Amino acid sequence: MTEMITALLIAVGALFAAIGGLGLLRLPDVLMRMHASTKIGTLASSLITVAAAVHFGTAEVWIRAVAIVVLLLLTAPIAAHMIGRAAVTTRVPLWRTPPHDEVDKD
Amino acid sequence: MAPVSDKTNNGLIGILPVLLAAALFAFFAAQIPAIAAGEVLRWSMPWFPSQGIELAFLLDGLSLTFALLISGIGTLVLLYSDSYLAGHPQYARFALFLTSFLLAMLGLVLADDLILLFVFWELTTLTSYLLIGFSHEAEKSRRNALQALFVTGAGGLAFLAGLILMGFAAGSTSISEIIAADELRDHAAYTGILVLVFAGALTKSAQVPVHFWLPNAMAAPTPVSAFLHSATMVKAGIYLLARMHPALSGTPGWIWTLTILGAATAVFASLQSLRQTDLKQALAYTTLMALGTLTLLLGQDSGYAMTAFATFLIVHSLYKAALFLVVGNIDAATGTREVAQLGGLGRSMTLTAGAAALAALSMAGAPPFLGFIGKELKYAGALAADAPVLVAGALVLANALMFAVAGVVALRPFWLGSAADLPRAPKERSWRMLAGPVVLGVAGTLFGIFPGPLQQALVTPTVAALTGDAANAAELTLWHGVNLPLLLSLATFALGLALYAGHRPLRAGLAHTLGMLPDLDRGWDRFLDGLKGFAEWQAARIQSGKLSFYLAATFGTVAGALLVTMLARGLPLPAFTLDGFSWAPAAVAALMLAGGVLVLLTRSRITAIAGLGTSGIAISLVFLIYGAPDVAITQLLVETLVVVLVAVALLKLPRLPAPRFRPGAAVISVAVGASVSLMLLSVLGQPLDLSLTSYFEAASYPDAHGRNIVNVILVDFRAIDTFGEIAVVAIAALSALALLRGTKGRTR
Amino acid sequence: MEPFFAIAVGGLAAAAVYLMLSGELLRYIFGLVLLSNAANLAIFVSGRLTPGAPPLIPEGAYAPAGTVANALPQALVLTAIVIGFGLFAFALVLTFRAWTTLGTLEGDDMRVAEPKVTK
Amino acid sequence: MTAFLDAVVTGGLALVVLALAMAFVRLWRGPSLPDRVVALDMMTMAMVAFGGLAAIRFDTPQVLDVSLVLALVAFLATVALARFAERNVAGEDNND
Amino acid sequence: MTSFGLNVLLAIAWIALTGTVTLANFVIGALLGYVVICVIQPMLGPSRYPARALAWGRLLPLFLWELLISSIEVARDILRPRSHAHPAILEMPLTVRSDEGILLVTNLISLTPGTLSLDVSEDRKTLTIHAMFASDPEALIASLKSGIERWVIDAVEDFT
Amino acid sequence: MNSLILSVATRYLTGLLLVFSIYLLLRGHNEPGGGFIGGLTGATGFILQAMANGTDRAREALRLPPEVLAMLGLGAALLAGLMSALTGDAFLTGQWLFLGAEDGGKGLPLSSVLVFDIGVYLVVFGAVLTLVFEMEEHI
Amino acid sequence: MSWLLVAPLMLPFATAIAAYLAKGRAAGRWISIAGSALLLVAATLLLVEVNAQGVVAGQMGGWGAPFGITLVADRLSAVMVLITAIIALAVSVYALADIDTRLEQLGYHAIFNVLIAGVIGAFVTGDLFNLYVWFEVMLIASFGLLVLGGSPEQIDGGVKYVALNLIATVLFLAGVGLLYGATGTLNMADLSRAVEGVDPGLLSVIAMMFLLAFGMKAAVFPLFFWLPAAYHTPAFSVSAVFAGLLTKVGVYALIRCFTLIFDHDIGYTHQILLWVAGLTMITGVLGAAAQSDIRKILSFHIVSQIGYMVMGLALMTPLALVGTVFYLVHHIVVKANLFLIAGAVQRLAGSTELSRIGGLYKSAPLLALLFIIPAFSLAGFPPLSGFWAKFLLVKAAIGVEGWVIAGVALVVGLLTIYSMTKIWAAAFWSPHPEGRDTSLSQLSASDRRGLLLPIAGLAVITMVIGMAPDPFARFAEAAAADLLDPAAYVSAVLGEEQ
Ligand code: NA
Ligand code: NA
Repeated sequence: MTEMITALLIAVGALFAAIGGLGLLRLPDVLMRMHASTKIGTLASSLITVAAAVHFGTAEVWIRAVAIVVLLLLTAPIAAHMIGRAAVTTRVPLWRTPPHDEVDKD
Repeated sequence: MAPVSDKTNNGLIGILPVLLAAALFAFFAAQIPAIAAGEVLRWSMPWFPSQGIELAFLLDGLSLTFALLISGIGTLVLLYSDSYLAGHPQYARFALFLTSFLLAMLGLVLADDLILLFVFWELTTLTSYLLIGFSHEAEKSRRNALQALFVTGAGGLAFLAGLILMGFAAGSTSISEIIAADELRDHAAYTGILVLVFAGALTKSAQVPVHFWLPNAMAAPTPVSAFLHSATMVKAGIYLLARMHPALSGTPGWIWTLTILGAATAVFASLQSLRQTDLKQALAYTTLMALGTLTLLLGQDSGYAMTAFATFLIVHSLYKAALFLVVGNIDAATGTREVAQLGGLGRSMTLTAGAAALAALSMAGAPPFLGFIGKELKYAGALAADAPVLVAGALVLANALMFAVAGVVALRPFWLGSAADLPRAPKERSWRMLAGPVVLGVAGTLFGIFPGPLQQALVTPTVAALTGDAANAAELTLWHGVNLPLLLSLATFALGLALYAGHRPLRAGLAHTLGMLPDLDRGWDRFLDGLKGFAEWQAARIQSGKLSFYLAATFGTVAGALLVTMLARGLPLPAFTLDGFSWAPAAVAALMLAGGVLVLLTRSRITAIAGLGTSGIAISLVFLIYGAPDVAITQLLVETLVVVLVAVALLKLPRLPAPRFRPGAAVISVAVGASVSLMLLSVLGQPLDLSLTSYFEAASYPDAHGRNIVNVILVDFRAIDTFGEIAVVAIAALSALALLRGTKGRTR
Repeated sequence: MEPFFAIAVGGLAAAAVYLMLSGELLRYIFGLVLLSNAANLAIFVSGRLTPGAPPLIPEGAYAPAGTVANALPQALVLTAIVIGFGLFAFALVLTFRAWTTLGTLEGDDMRVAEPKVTK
Repeated sequence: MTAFLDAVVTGGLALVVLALAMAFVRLWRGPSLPDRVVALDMMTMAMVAFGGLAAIRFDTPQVLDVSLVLALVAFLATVALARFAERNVAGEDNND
Repeated sequence: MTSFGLNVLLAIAWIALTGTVTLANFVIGALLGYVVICVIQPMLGPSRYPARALAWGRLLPLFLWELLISSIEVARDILRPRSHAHPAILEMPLTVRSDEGILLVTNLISLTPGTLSLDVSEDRKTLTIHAMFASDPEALIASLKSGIERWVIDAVEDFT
Repeated sequence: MNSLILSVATRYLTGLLLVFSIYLLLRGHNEPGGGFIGGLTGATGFILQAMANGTDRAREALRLPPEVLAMLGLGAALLAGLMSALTGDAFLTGQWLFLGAEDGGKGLPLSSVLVFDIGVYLVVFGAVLTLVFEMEEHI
Repeated sequence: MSWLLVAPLMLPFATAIAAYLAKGRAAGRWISIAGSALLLVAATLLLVEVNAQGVVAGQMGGWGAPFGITLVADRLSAVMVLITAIIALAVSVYALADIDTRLEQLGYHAIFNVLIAGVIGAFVTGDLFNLYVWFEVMLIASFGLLVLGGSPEQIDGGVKYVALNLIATVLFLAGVGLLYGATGTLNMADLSRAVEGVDPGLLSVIAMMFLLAFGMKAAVFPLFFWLPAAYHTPAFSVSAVFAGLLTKVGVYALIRCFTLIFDHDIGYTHQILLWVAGLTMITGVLGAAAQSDIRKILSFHIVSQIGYMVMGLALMTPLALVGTVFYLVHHIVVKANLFLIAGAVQRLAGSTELSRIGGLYKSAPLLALLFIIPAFSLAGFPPLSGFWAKFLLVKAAIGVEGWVIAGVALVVGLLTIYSMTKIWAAAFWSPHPEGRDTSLSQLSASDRRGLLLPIAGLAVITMVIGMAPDPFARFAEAAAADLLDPAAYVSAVLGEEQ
């Protein structure tokens, strides 16, 4: 049972990781790529970390795993905010000019 | 040089050195009876026993003669200087240098150890450097001082090599032991020793072609010249040849080298001397002539030649010192040393004139002066030589020229012409400046008339030291019947008179002829320029100031040295197999390389940082895969910090220049990379002794109470490494702080 | 796997040296980071590679269970990384200062201490 | 560890490495500065995942510590780089 | 951070006392410290620390769930041969006022399907958002306000 | 930089990182971690502070200048090494005190080795912060 | 016993920490002087002990060799430590007059003392990796001191110094790694036995790696660029201590490794060393001849003199090693002193550029005397220390019929005279071009003391060694014997009976 859950978590996580990587390649502009890395990347690594916790099952590993996940959840959006803001302020060309782009006026 | 102030002496500083020198003279004089009786006094104490070097001193006829000349003339010169340089602000140094010079010279002639001798030898070089450059604010003084130092220093170094070689050959550096053993002539290193010792002696004694520094040494104040030229410095080389005579002489190499060089120097110098119009320069060349003669005599072996050597050594010292001091008096009294301007000084400077006359006649070799005896002996020695015609011919010509020069330099200014055109009205000098010329002139006369005591006290013991037997000494006498030497003497006077009569036209001719010879003095300047030019050329090539060159040369050397060593010494390489190959680490390694290559190819700084980061992450994955979590974490933290710091710094730094392909750099870097790989492969082919690691694994928990073996190594087994490491980190921070706070920096 | 890493280390070193040879300080510094990494990896690989198995002693045991990775090179590499970081940090600050003081990052244009000889 | 889990882990590692590689391609290609920061961010995420898988593979939970530290410091690097990207208004690196 | 720092100190003291340096032990120490701080709260003066910590605990599952959903949505778009995205940069007025609240809102929005917080205006009244699927911007903003922002106000600001 | 989001997040992260770093330091003798890793992690928190709120705020929080902290750390490591002089052991010999040691456990370990590692922590922490703060302030 | 080894190493650290924490007040400089004085005491005690006992070894942390790190001093190490302490004290005193408050507040005393600690660490460690660590301590401190003050010259010189020295660092590190990979040990005594099991070809290549790394630190041809590029730029105290000590650590490391560990292929490695020695002497001395700034001249002469020391190692005979040891000691004292004098010249005459100075012979005869002693000692004039140093080496070369290298050594000595007299003529004999007052009386009494006391002290040492060379040479003989027969060293470190 533990092994099945571990395997499932790994499979989903690794798949998401690969998709995230692909998204980084495929998506047309930097902000859209960030959707891939921020969300999918965070999820993938969180899932695999939890898989490890399930696999070992000890309290110590669980606490470590939770710490990792919490940290990722806390920092990933902030990182995304920083990068996104930089992209906008430096006027990185965006795919399909957004209709309500109001940041650009300053 | 004119007196500097109206003081007439320098008080205690002036008189103390004189007393010291006089005391030394008295001391040595007191040794005469013992030495005359055939004793040899030796005193020694260990100095550098582990190298077999002793503070050993030897007093025999040869060294006593020199010691008396040095201390005696030294006394008179110091006394003279006290007045000559009265009130000079640097007189204390002058006296110090001159006294040191005197002591060094004494040490040189008394030393009974080759290395000790060399020590004093170099000390005379050094002190004479300071004396020649005494008028240090004049460019010419500085140049000439350097010239003397450099030329004699060069000879000195060759000499040192010769001494060391001699020490090896003889198994000792004790001079008396070497002479007693008398094995050098048969030693394989004999020729080498001879060449090197000659190089030292002949440069110091200013033999042609390394004579040019000596006339330039005239830049020194006149009393220094008197001392340097009469009894000291230049005689050091002569002394050395004489000292080594028993051990080295008699071979064709010795005989012909000294004979030819001595003859050439004597003739060349006397011709040059006649050509000079400056009294001091003229005298300087007569010194060369004397040195040539002495060298020539030392080339021979006969008792006559040795007696002639011993006698002429004394003769020359007496008259040369006297004449230099006379010239000093003339200069001080009239303000000029130009022959053409001088005349009729005899009336106002009677004592000087008298002393000059005595010295000049001795120099001219006229009877009844000691010079005459010396000359007769020279001819006798010449006739006993291996090449009598050459030796005698050279001597006759040289002596005749001396005769003429004596007339021009020492007689004419006093007794002919008038004092009309002089810059100052001549006036007799103080007693201090008269004592020297008078005492020396009179000594030359008295020893000529009564040569017996001199013979007994100094000449015979010197010949004994040179040949090992006092019986070899010839008799010193004014009249020894009509013989060939006497005839040669008469011929010398005749030729001399003719030369004197025609010295003006001769001068012009000489100037023309000698002018066609290569000017070695100017050659010296060219040598220095050349040296400097070559040095600059070389420095500009090597120390080019270009960082890219430095880097390329450094890495090039690294790659070259490693690859050449691999080829030359053979590097064992294991067969390359893919056993245990695993794709994950391979992929990670590829990522590591890809990161590196990205940095290489980009001109975007952020890409470069990202490439670095990638490479770092990949390496930390390698650490992770191979069981090194601590290292992996550290690598990650450091890599991150690198990225952070660079990102901060980049805010103000300029963009990267576009990368361009640099073939040279590519070759070097590939070579470095290849050598690293090869070495590592080779190392990995060797078995690894894991006993240290096993010990750490076993001791970590039981003895060091830690379960993380890496950490236990860091803070316990090898804690001192870690201590140094944190010192590096702390000082890096302090240094960076100082660099950032301590510099304002140009605002850009 | 070690021979493979031997070659990778050489490759990394080559890239690093090429960068350092540019004479431009930023590239030099980047090369320096890579070269330090290569040296660290060389030490690590020299101590032979053992997959997994960090040199830790499990609770209750007195020695590692079974074969673990060679701990000594790890400690050396750790020390070397830290030292390398210290040196790097200083070099970076110096680079920054070179720019603000000398106005260039091209090593060949820095001719204050060793001025061009003009004749 | 069973062969099944081992296979899953191996597959997972392959996918994570693939993600790393794709992120690296984005890093190489850019084109904008934030693009590269995003790519680097993604790489660190992938590495956290790699750490989790390695922990299972080698049966050493301590490897998770690497992931933990990575999660921490990656954020710092991203912040620093984003800040650089933002201040670098001149638009360097947008089109090399 | 006074209470927080105290809590940490207490946790460390616990570790030192027990002599077992493990994460579990640290957590025990921290929890103990938390209890202690709650007890001594009156002595420390007013603090929102106990309440805030509780709120964090409630929000965690929410974060995870939102993350999963948003990832699937983006993943779908990545895997589609042609993108269906309608990217746009939008401005959302903020009701939430506290620092912590704003932080939570922005983070949650970033982890929600197709939206990414870019910046908060200086007057803290507007949040700039990048949306991947913004064919109807007004509806999107309305749903964010009623969803995430409401939750955050409930979970965090009610305690302030 | 003035990002409100970062600034607020940093408030929590700094404390978190500091605790975590001390944890890493203390357990380093038995698990991955130790003075260097701990010190760097702790510094990370203050670097974030400096980036989010400026170095003034970060310095204020530190109270002592970081370079002084680094030198104090060096001093602590030196003292740890010298402790063995009291027992006549060689320099840097670990001095251990196990409080309440009993069967199966070594009790609470207090050691000069830990002091040494704390010195390492302080040096790394102080030095890294010195570097970052100074660079921030002079650029 | 082991505390005798620890004290000289840790005292400078303690001094550094105390001086740094006291910065901003005058206390720093006095702490530094007091620390250096204590260091001198400690170093003397160590030397006395080593001289009585042969080799002193101590296992740090109580972990026996080869597992822990051994500190060990044989005669060479002990004398190097002592000479380091002497230079440290001299420079600390000199700093009173040379280092201004601004530099003190930037941490001069702390960095300086850590530099000294690094140097001493390199001399007393018996572990190769630990040697690397001390090299780095020394290096980073030298970086800091070199650019302290931050003038454009310093930054420029610093860039080249740093850029090139870091290469040596990485080489050294990689070399240690490779040697460990081949032998499994790091303890140098243990290595001397362990290398017997290594393939000689591989060992020669690794030896070459160390030759390159140490050669660069020692500034031999063609790896010396960093030295003349930088040594003329920092404060005079700093260039004096650099000139005296830093390259000598490289030489020391070469001597240690190439007598203890890499003596398996002398026909190859030491032949290379001999070539390196000759070329180093020549290029260095010619470089000096091309310069017109006192410190640049002196810097190139460091290079040239390093050649002599390497020459002794390359010849590898007992006498040659005696010469090398003697030369090391002599050179450190003399070269540091010349840089100190350059500082005094700068203070009095306003520059170190020869064309812009002069008049010192007339106005500052004491300084002139103090210059001429080390200058002529450097040139190898008797009866000063440099004469014996050169004498021993030339004698050693002639003893093995190394005519060419002996000739090179002598000719380079002559060219050294040329450079020294160039300085003498320009700075002392010739009048000052601007007629500036260059007398010592323009300095405050305390500055005069600060500048001249160390200079005079070091000059006295040169003279004492020159006048009474025997005890020094005997010591050097014993040191050389230790080096050529490392059995005592090995057994002292590994704690076995011979
Ligand atoms: Na360490
Ligand atoms: Na040096």
